Amino acid sequence: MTGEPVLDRAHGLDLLRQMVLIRRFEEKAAELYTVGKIRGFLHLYIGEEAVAVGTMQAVGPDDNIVATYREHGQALARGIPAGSLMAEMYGKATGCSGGRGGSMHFFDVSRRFYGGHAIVGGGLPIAVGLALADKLRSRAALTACFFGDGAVGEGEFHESLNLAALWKLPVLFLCENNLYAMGTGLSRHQSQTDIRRKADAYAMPADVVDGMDVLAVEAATRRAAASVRGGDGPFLLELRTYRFRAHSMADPELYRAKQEVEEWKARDPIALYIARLPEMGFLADPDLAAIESGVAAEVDEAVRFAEAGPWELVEDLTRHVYAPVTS
Amino acid sequence: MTKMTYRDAIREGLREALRSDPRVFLMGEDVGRYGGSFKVTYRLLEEFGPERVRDTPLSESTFLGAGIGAALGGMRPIVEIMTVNFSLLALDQIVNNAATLRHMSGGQIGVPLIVRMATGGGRQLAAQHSHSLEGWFAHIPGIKIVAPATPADAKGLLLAALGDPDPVFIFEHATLYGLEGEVEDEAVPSEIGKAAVRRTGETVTLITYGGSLGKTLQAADQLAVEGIDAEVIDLRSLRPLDISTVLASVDKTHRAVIVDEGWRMCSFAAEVSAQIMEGGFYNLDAPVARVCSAEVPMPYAKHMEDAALPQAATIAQAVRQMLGAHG
Amino acid sequence: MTRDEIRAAVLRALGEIAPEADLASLAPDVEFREQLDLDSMDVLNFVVGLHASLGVAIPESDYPKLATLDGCVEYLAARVE
Amino acid sequence: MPILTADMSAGTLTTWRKKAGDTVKRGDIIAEVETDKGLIDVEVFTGGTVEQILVQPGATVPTGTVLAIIREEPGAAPALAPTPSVPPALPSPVSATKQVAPAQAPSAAGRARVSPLARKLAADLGIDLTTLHGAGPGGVIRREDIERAAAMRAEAPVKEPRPLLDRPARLRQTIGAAMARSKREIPHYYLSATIDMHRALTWLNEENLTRSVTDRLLYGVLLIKAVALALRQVPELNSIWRGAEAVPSAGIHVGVAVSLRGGGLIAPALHDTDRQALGDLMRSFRDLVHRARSGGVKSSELSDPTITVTSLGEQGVESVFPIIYPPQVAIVGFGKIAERPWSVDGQVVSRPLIVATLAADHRVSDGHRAGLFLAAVDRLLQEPARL
Repeated sequence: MTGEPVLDRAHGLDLLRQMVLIRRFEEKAAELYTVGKIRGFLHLYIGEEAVAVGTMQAVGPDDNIVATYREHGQALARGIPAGSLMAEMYGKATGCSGGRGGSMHFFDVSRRFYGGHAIVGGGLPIAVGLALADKLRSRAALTACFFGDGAVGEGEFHESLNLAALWKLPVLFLCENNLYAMGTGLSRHQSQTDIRRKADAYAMPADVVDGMDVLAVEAATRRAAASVRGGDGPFLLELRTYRFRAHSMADPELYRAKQEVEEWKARDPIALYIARLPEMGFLADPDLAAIESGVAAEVDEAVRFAEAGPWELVEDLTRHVYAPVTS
Repeated sequence: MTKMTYRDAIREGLREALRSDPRVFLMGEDVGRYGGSFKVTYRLLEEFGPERVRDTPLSESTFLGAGIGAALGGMRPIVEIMTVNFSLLALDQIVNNAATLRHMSGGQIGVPLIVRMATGGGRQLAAQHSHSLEGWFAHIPGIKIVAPATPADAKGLLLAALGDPDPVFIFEHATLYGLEGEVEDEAVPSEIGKAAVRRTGETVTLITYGGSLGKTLQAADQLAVEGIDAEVIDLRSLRPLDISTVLASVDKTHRAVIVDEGWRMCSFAAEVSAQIMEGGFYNLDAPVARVCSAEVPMPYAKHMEDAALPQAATIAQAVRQMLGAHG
Repeated sequence: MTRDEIRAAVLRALGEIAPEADLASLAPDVEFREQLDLDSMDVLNFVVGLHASLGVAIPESDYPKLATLDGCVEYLAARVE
Repeated sequence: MPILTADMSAGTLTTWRKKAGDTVKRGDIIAEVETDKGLIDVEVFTGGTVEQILVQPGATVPTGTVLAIIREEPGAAPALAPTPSVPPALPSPVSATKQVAPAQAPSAAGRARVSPLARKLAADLGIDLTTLHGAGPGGVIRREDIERAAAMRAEAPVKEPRPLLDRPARLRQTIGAAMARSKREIPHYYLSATIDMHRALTWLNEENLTRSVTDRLLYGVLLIKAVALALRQVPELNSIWRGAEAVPSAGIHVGVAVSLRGGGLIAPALHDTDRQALGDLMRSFRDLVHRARSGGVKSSELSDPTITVTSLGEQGVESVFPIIYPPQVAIVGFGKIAERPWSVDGQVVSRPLIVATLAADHRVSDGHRAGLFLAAVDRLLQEPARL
């Protein structure tokens, strides 16, 4: 655990609170799906909380974020209010995308959160473009681009890494390797399963980190971000993690053994972190209880906000296809 | 007014854009050192430098996607896809990002992007390099499609696109680059969505765009000798479609022939024909006729390619048949 | 009302029921039936027309007196105050 | 039964993982369900003890069905009511998917709005479109308008009242076509009867004395009403051919043949002739004749008669043998009224007599029934006050 970030009590507890918020938010989403409040597709982040929370510590307010359809964790870690995310999954007009995107398409331009993207790999070129714009405008910022191990199979992954490296663009490629591309294990969809080594093909610096250890994730991401901000061009950080739930709500998980899931659950990122906090003198029982009740209230308030939200008027169906004509 | 070629008119437009707006930059295969595969961006690299005239790797999906990302990032990119034939590699970015982000984000995001593509056949490049697919793109709400047929419009529509907050796709027929025509010195942006009557007539309305305008005017001249007075309408933009100008003309002539280099079935001509039927049903003395490409992959041999493409003779013949059959 | 005014009214009524007839060349003393193609409906409409323009209610029994133009004028002149 | 996949509406409970009396906490797997996507675990979201299993393994139930009852621990978050939040129903499908088809362009000035089919049909039948006013929305002329114009076998007179030059020729052509077809296809048979009009005419004269000029009746109206009432007793004569079948018409609308100035005739129907009082019948009859002869009647205004009456008495014709107008199945002709010797109670007296002739389609009616019809007309004319 070299290069451990200097940890003060507030920061330590905040990391925990953020991970618990994501966990409880996702559990509530699952519940709401079973009673039809949330429809369509729903991809839960449970098990990968440390990745979103850890990486987000190294991403500043001026940085851009491009994520995937499993983006609830990133959105919450970025600070988008749980209420506007829940309302979006309800399809309400008060949702963060006005009810137009749903679970897979969270947008919040005020927080430079450029979307959940449902086409695997579709977000990578967008991230490259955002970084290109920042470079051309000599704007000191990086673009954090999240994608899964499945995206590594897309042509756009290779084109994007090449173009970013070629033009030395400030892109922080963050590969959340949860070992499965939906129902296809890593070794069954990649010839080279050590994903970070793919950066070598584009002369791009890379690193790998245990995605279940939020402190390690934060440290690795700070190092990677520093490299990008230093002007050396893009960086590929592979975060090895695991999702405790099915790919989406409609997945009978035939492709993996229950035993394997249990083994990974034994390394639950929240439990791991809680276990180490006392040795650092940060956590007392009331702190944990306070975090749980605070999160529970926040999630309940999010549900109330979503339930109360108005539906969009059908008359507005054709809005937002083109810019409103100003002339 | 100065006489210049279609390609020079575009270059003037690009130069004016690059000079007047620091946010503008060009991206595309061989647009820099090579000077552009159709010589449109010739010597722009020397004038504006590699930051703003960027040769790209052969990664259409990613550099077009990067164009979208840069547009999100505050730039005004002009992406050149060498020909519409290679745009197929970037269809996902066009359909699922460029055309969709504004809607999916509930109106938070606009994509002020210009994409230029050469299009059409007639140069014996055989099946993979001779497509005319404007009709596909015109099917997609969220983007705009223009097809300049004259040097004046080549510059005018480019300048108009620069002012447009939504993605504009400019289709330049590959046989037009050498066409000469008068261009205003102080070029004023043309209006996207407004058709032009290139020749007035009373007997029949010939409707076309882009590369087919020349052949259509030739057909009108041939028909004039036979006492058939044809009106020729250059649509100039496919989406939005200026159907009112078309209907006003059909209201006068009561006959319409549409000339479109796309394949007949599900062609753009089919859409124009449907809208004429919907809007001008009682003004028709004959069924709307369509002169399109033969439904074959474009053959290489000249006599075969000519047989496949609409020609002045086949356009004139369609009019004679219409008058013969329906009086 | 002068005889000429009455004659004009009669011709107007005839024009209503036989628009195509050339009334100017109508012989005043020859029966209408021989010069114009009239049936009982035409006669009824003619009588209704006269009633409307001159206010004279002509009973069916007097129809024979209206057989010619002069006859009509005589008959009506006697009844119009 | 939880909703476990995007388009799940029902599920089959395969196995229970808990039984009555077991305690469960949030997140426990309580059962397994077979869905369209395969076997999926069912998670419980509230802690408590399983009180009762309601659905047995193997049962397929719709989503939302209560599978088991769990008595919650005090203070546990209540289970969410399974009411999916459904957005409001679309106000109307049209508005939601309003197709933006271009609005119908106004037609060039002076160009009638005519459907292509109607334009072609009119050309085939030699019907002058400019005289037609379509019954369609906004006066659009469609197939039915052309067919009605042709069926009236007469072209509506051209507007200007001046003598019509080419009309008789075109008229002759249209009437000729219909008559030829009628003669060829319909097996006509004829019956005639002589009717004493004494009572009818006497009543008429007295009746007219009590009426103002404008309400005066003609004897023709008595004949028409008698025919209409008689048809109630022999309805098959009031049938219309619909394709291959002659269908008795619901209403009785007698078409009265009216000769037009300068030749040709039209047969406007007097609607519900049997139910109209004589005064009303006379008024609409007079109005139709007056407008027809002064060129004001549009073919579209003339509703389709169910039978026709033609009277040529005034032209001195004694009896008429008319041709049926398709798609009707009968026609009644009346000759002139003539004073002739007639025996009454053994005495020979002079009486105003009229010959009524019935031409009928033998495919639809027979002589016996036709005879009853003519007898009914005669009987009705003997009691004019009841017409």
